Amino acid sequence: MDAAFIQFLFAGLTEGARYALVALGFMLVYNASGALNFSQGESVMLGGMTTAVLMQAGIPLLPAMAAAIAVTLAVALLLQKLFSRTLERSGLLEVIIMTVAFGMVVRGVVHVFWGTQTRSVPAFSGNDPLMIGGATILPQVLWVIGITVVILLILGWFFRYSRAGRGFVAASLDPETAQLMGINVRGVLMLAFAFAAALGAVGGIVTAPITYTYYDVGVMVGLKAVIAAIIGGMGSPLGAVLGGLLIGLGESMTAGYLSSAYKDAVPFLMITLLFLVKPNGLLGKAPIERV
Amino acid sequence: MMNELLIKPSGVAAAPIKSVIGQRVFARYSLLFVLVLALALVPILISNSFYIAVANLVMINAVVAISMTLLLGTTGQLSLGHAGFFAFGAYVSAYLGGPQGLPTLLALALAVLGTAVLGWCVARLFLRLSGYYLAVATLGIGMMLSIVLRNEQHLTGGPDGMSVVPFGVLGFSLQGEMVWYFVLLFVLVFATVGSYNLLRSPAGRALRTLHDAEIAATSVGVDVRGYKVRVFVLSTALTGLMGALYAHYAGFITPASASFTHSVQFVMMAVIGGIGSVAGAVLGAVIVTLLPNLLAGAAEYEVLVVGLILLSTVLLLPRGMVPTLTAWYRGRKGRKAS
Amino acid sequence: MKTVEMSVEAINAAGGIDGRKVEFRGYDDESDASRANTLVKRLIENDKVHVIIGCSLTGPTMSAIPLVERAGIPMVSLGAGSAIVEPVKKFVFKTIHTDAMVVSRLYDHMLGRGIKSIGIIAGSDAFGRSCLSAAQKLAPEKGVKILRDESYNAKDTDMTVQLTKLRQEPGLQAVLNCGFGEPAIIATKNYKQLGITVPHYGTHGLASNDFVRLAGGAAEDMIMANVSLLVWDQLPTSDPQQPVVQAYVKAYRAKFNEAPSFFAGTAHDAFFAIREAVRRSGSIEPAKIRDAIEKGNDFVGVTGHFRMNETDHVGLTPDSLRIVQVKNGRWKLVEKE
Amino acid sequence: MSTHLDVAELATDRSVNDIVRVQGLHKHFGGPAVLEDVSFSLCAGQVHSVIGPNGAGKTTLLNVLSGLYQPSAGEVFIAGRSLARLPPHHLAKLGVARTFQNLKIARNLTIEENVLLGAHARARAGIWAGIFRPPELVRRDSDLSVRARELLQMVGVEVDPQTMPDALSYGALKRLEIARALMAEPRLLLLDEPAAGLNQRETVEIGQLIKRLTEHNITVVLIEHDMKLVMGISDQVIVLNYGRKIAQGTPDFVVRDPEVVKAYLGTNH
Repeated sequence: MDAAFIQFLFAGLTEGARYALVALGFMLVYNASGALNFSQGESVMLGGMTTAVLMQAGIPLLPAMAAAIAVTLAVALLLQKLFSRTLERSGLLEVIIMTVAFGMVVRGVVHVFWGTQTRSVPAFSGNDPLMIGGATILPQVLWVIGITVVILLILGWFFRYSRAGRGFVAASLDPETAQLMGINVRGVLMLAFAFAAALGAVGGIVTAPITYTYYDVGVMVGLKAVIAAIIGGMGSPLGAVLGGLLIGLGESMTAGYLSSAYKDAVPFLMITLLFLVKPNGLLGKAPIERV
Repeated sequence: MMNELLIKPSGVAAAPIKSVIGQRVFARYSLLFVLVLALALVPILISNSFYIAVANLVMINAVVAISMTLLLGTTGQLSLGHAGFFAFGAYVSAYLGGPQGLPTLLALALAVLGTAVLGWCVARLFLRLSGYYLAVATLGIGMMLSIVLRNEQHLTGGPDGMSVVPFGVLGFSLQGEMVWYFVLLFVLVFATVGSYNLLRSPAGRALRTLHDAEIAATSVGVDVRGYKVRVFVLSTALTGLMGALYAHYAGFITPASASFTHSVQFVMMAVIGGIGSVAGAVLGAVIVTLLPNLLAGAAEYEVLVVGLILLSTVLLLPRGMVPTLTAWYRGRKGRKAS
Repeated sequence: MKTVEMSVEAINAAGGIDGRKVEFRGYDDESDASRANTLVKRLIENDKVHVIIGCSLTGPTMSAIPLVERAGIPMVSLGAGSAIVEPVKKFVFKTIHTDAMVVSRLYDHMLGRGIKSIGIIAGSDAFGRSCLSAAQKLAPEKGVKILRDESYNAKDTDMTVQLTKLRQEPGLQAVLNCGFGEPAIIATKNYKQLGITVPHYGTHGLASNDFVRLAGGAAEDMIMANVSLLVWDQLPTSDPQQPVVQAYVKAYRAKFNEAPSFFAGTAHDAFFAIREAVRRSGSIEPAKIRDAIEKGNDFVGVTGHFRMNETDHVGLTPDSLRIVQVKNGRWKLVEKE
Repeated sequence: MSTHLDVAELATDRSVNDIVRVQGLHKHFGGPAVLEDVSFSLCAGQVHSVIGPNGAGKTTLLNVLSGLYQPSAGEVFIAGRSLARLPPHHLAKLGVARTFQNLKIARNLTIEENVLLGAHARARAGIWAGIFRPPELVRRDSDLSVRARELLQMVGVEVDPQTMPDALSYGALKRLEIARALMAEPRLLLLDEPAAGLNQRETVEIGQLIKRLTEHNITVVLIEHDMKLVMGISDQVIVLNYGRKIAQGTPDFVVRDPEVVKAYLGTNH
């Protein structure tokens, strides 16, 4: 492997990790409700922005992070209330529109209070690059990849072994039966929103030192992550991670070997092609049509 | 045959039914006629051509919103990429009428045709996808179009955009807000009457059934997929037409016209006024177009205000403004009558 | 916008231009061309302005040009793109160096240091594209060779890939960064991170204090061409611009308690040019103002020494651009080489 | 109006006696077979009921007959035409109409429009015609709308046809579906549990209605749990159990069949 390739690889993994975290959020909410939260990307923005603003006010990293996650959680729980209400009273279409509108409101509030300027969060452990296989990597990149892996392990453990996690899986597979068995389906949706928000916020915070943060940083991340979730097969956690990484790598390799100008088109091209051959995503199952 | 066999034809009942329909149609058209007349007088009464310019923008957006309503309000297909089709129409007409030197009328026609063909391809490929998948597929198409527009500088002028030649018909060039006002008013009236007709025609009934009773539609012989494709093509072609008209009217277009935000704005227009209601689409276009102008002095509040309006519409008036108001009005009238 | 407000207040407080109070209407086009188009219509038709300052970006300016040309209202743009004034449009002026001037100035500096082969990384937005094409056009004239150009998008968060490709070019002597905003900052960070040692050049799009602050140490040693505003306290007293710039910065500081950006400086000059034109023509008729801006405008502004004429609606020369370099997190004026 | 006449001609033509012919029909959804080797013929102009315990495959059979499902194996002919590879919306042209067990009503159409939908094949339903609204479309549509109101009266839905179906009771919605199916002027009418959720009086009325339809050469295939209704109006009964046909014949004959008693009636008693 030559140094350039390793450089592209790490660039792709860093971006991919962020998409994967947000894609997981999409997938959790989808599994719990059958609907998509199109404002998922805003959790990335909220996490990063709140941390940056608090740190500029002199608060150290860890408390700032905790506060940022708390803020994102609070917003997500508010959204969850509106989400459930819309889903029950209206339908999937209205949910899409509602969440798009909610995202605008969140962006709007941040815009009004914190302005449009770019903010930065200092790197967790300095800016001196490390040399790996001839490529130069920022230590923050390792933080991003490391934290993503840890989060994935925790999630994996939670869904497989913990009681709450199993209830979650059961409820998403068959809500009615789960309800009969005494699982609180509403609680499951709340849990999904909380997890999704925390994932996005953490994603936003750890990547902020690399990517900076501003009031509409979440839009593009959200769009690409929803594509990642669909590419992976909506509803599959592994698929969401895979989709996120594929998009990240696809973008960096395209920029590296083909054309940097068309890099942004990669996820959209990927999903278009995928829809033609495998409409249910890589790891998704075809729904059985019943009349 | 069945008529006579199954039950005795009630000639007495049939006649009044017909005349009731006739009256209602007349009442509707006369209202429309008065409205159009009033709108036609507007530019004569208002001399400030900035207001006319805003009205022109409203009308362009209103027709796109109607095209969105035809899609969203009938079959329930959500397109998050309509700005892409708008920009496609705009750029094709601008390119063919400008650098290629075609007569603008021909350029416009080709732009509409081109958008229709593009819409047809998208529809054929993705309409079997429903719900989110269609929304995401159209989103992807729109995004790719906007990236291409930004990067193919030799064709599109790149991110700076390109200037567009004025629209000329028979050696007469359409310039000035006033002229465009009447052109756009004509297009808007045509689109409104046409979609209003369509929605209550047999084809419209079939289309509206696809929203939540596809299987019932199939069972009475509706070619579900065929109708979905046709209405998608109709909607994209109309959007492409408005894009092309906008390009010639504004004299300048940029890739921002294909952006995701712009697509969301089109959806908002169709939703705020009332999904499926033509009048609602027009009202939605009025609100969404006027807001930024009202907030021009406080642009930082714009995203927030627009978001709040959309959010509260979905939450508080789930059927949108016009249908909710009509229902309320009817209810009141009903109560009064009883 | 703050600058214009400030100048308007100052002028009205001093009795206006020839006794005429200046009225001011400002709107934010949010860098969106179609929004700008509507707002300019509003200024012309609704607010009935006599003259327009703006827009501050090339794209929005371009979208407004057909309107002002038709209406015959002079517009002084703050957009950098050469396309605004090339070819010359009757009613369109600008008070900022074209990107071609900036690039030309930077090329001169490079050649002075023996740099002949460069790579370019440019944003895919209007600014980056315009700068890139100016650089490509000027290169053969100046004898500079562009080995490779790469681009990034407005929302990109990682440019190591593009920079790696530039670094791989054999014989690379310098990199020119044609961009502004967040992505350009990230590119600067990535530049340091990749340990690229050849000199890093930037355009005036980057020359702001915010940029240095956000890029942290990564901006160190970066070389740019910019107006004197950034190094206002380092100008020698012999410099004709020195008093103008100092007066402006001090006034701005006193009012807003922050340093003006170079955009603010161009707005100041735009206002100044108009004020002078009104004073000289003694009229507020748009056509007369236009003629007066075009003819006989000869003044030292914050941005440089303006001499506009029929064929030149900018009136600036590359000379008024200063080569500055980031040293210890501050802008340092590089002495004439 | 041409299809109208064709139907009339065919229906009076006694040479096409078996309107439905099913041969060796299998259907599965990836798992165990829901229908297995089902064969039968249905005589035109009669009421045929399909009965069987829950999960016997009745609704699946109806879905195959109405073209919504393709058979996994075997063939189905309606009026001599094979349904293989026939798109489901073509069935209406063959004169097949149906109702649904769990209502399929378009909630965003008025009651009248829901009925009018049944005449889709006869209406001018082109998009262009819809937009330009030629006088011929207006005329034909107002004729259809007179007919729709008559049918609504006939099935006993007596509210303002301009209102939305939300206003209707469950029983009325069932009858609305029947009106919609009749609007198609079918020769084969498939009814999926039309009496479910209806009260005693309504059930009797539905029975009378169904019986009257056969007088005009409409063949009815009825899925119903109300045995009294089935036995009262059926000419022929087909009994399904676990996806297999276990008996076919007159109601009296079927009731006496030992296998039917064991499999179906036996479980009930």
